[in-house]
Amino acid sequence: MARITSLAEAVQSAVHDGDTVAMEGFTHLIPHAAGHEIIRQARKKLTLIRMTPDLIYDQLIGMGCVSKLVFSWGGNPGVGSLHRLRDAVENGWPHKLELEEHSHAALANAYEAGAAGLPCAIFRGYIGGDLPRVNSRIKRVICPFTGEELAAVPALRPDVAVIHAQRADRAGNVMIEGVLGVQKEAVLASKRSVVTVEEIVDELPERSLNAIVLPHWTVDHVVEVPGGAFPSYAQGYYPRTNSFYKEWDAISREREPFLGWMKENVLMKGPEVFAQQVRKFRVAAE
Amino acid sequence: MARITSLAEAVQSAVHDGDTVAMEGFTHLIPHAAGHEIIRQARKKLTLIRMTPDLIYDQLIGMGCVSKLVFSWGGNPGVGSLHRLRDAVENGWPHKLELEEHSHAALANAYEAGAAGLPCAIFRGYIGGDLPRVNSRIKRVICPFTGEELAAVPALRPDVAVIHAQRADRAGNVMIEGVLGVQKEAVLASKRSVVTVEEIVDELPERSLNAIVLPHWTVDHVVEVPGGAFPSYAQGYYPRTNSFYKEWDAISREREPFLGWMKENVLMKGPEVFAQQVRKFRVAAE
Amino acid sequence: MTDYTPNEMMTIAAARALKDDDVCFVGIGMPSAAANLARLTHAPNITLIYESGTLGTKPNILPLSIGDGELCETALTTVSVPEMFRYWLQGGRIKVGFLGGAQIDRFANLNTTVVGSYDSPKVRLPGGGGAPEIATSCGEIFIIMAQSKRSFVEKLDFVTSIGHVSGHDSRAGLGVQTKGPTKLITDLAQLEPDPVTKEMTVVSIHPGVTREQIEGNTGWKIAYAAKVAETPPPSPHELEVLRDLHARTRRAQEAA
Amino acid sequence: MTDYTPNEMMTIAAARALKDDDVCFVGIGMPSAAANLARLTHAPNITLIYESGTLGTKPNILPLSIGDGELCETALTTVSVPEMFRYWLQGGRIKVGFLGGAQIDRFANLNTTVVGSYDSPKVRLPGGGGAPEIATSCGEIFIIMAQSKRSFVEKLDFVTSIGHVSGHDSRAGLGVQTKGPTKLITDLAQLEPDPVTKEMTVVSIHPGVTREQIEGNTGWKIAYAAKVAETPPPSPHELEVLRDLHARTRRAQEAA
Repeated sequence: MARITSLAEAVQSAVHDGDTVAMEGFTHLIPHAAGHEIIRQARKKLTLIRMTPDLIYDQLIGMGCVSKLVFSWGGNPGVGSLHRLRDAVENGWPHKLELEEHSHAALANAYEAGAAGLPCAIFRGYIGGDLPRVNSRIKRVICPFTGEELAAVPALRPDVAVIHAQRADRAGNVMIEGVLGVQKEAVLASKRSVVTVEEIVDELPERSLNAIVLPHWTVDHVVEVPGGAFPSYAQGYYPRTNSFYKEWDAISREREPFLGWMKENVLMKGPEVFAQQVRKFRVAAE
Repeated sequence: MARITSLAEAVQSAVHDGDTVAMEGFTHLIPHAAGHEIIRQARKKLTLIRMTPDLIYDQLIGMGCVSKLVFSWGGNPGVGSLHRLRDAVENGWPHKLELEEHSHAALANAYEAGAAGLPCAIFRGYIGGDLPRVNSRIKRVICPFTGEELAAVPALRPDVAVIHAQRADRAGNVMIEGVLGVQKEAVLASKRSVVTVEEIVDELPERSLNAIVLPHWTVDHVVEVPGGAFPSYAQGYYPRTNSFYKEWDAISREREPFLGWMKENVLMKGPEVFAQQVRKFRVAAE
Repeated sequence: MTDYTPNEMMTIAAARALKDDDVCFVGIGMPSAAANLARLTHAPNITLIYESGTLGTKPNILPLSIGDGELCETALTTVSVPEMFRYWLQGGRIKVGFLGGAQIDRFANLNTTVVGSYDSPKVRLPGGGGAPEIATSCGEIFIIMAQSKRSFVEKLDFVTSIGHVSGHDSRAGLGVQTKGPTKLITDLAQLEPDPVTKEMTVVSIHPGVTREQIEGNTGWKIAYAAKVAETPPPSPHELEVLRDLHARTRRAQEAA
Repeated sequence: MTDYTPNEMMTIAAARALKDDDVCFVGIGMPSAAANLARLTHAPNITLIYESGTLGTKPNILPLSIGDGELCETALTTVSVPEMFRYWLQGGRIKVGFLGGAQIDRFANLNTTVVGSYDSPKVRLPGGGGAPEIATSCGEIFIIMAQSKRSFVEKLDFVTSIGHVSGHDSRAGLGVQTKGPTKLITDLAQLEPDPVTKEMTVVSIHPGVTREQIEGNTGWKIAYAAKVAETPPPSPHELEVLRDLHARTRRAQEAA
């Protein structure tokens, strides 16, 4: 049952040391503000799950919050490497990072299976490549009708899903539009959830009869954080700040400048900075 | 690649004797007009698939088009039995009808697996009941991670899907709104498809960015048949004609009255009658 | 005020069993009437889900079919049927599921498939629909059925969906973790599973109904709880709301 | 007109390989440029799909990320990522998939995972993303990669996605029914699999490029087809459209 609360309270009560956390977003609606709050609250030993870990996971890893990463593509889209992720994997800084590596198809199916209450997902994949050699969680199932050998992966069942969406109403019903990624599945697959939104409205806007809505009784914490996806984007609110993704390459390349930037821009700040970041873009949301 | 054509041509080229045909519709958007055309063209030995066979399947069965029915609930919703279906099963009239009986969950998953290109679907179901005793297509798969025994059914891969939708554009992109049923999955799972629509428009109406659309390159035949779902309904166009569902109980109860009604209202008529049936309801579609 | 029918008593007793924070998987007919009566009386925030995909629907009239436009137009949103059965039912999000059937046995197993043998049935019934998985995926099951020797039988002709199987721990023994039928509401009484044997046992008798009537309409030797209550009669408000609902529904259906 | 870069030649050669009725799974970077160049020149009706879920998108500028708003706003519709990988990619609806990587071998197997060993890599690369299943689910695969001894290697450090495996029928032997890499387009030449050995073989050399250059940038003894053509140079129209596209993209990204 949804509770509308502050970001600090939501993270305090939903995200604990050692939790498995899925902060999803497929380049769209990435929950950066919530990620910063997790860093401020100095969570430790998290297992992070995400198909496409990018800047916010780079920050969580560089700040030492993460002991394991479950992922399928870890980079700075259109720019290059995630230097903090690489430093952790290649040099064990700030400490060793365990990897569980999958393909997009595997994780998308694993979230879907988690949302569907199944113990595993089956799909046609992982044929011939080396990933099954380095990931023991990839197994095989035989179709009882055709004899075809299919790939199987365990369903994802995170302790917490953290997502950002455009809108929630005052009951806590959450509406998502545009590039949907796996956010709906991540929330439905998780034990708990934190949803930040651009705005909390009296009435969700009229869309189609088949709008993508998470009913209030499927989410736990709803927090209004305008700009909360920056530098990612919120369809209908503000565009992706591509320039910041490029700047991040320089900010994150070396440890000291990274730590300095995090101190100044995350540790010493609060969620309110996100609204300022996007003010110049913000377009009237219909 | 979509071809916009007449209903007679579409059925002529897509539906052949002996085909496996899924004419789907979950009380909404049931393709009655297309079903009547199949009856007029006197198709034989069809295997019909549908989660909820209702009046149009009762008519096809009573007219001797069908040798096998794959289904999970066969009745006249809110009214009672399908008398032609019962007469075929209980008395073999007009001839014997083979049944492959499933649960809704099984068929919904089997369509989904067909659309997903999988050979089978796995789900948590068929526990303890008698259906697996009478349906040899229900098997079990063991989760390789938890050891849980799950139900497995073969994916549905019909020769033809026949559905009704609200709108298509001139390229043949088809938009569906409201109660969606399994129509999208049925079309994506099938080798061929016939889609009747309330109207063909220059531009599909603006809905959400995530509107339910079948791209033109996933459908074969698109036919404009206003009222083509009657006595079912088309959200935004006309309501369900509940009174006809009740009348059908009397029309279909005995063989002779049924045959007389079919001759007068189907064999001697064409798709144009459907527009007349709904004219009195027709609301302006935005 | 005692002017009400057994069907009204049955519907009202079922409505009372629902709570304001329930998430309820509703079928057509009596369950739909009961669930919406609850929503229009003591449970305004109840979440009603129909298997056609409508989430959180608030119909103003009762649907004749499981997918009427009224359900979609008044819903929070409507999802596809595969999503309904995968994410919502199998996902374990439904607290209460309603079932009924042509035949029920003492352990609340149900038959909606055939009367007689499966291969040459005396009566071919519509079939299970969603019931086999509703029966095992919902947190608990409420069953609404009018009692008669034809429908309350010693042995089912076909087990379409399971209740407490053969009693005791036999349901859990199949690996099913949900409660199964916790209430059986008839036109004569309310039954609940015995804590040990899981046999459905009379816990409350509707006003003016005798044990003889109950036994005369049950195909097995029916058991009674140590303390059997009398079901409170319908309140004027319950009756008024239910009758308004049915009247609205009739008017709308005659219009169509 | 010969004033163009090797990258432009590579992009234009890749665009030419696409047909008007293709359904194409597009990645970020070079594939995105090539696919949209095709759409803006000879293939106006081509269907472009990005793994973020956008079906039939017609971006006016090139996306920096696979899920930019531009892709969604100009798409026929946008589906969830699970649906994209289940109904659309695994469903076998994609005719052409584009891939690239950090390393490729003579059979067009690709590595986008690590340089060095997996457990203690010299360079940790972003990883496979959609590639493992794109490589086996799309009807055929086009690969775009600039040639160098570092990237065109005798042996991959890690096989992220398969091409023709170890050649001959080894791909089909894994039960894969799709064609795999039918074209490898580089900044120097175009390669296609030998009909028998399936080794990627030079079939066309870009204008002004020598065999010595090709061999100097390939980590194995590269094979040539019996008849090796010269790639037609970019036409003024192709160059103009490509440069306009890049200019529009640069302006838009500087604005952000």
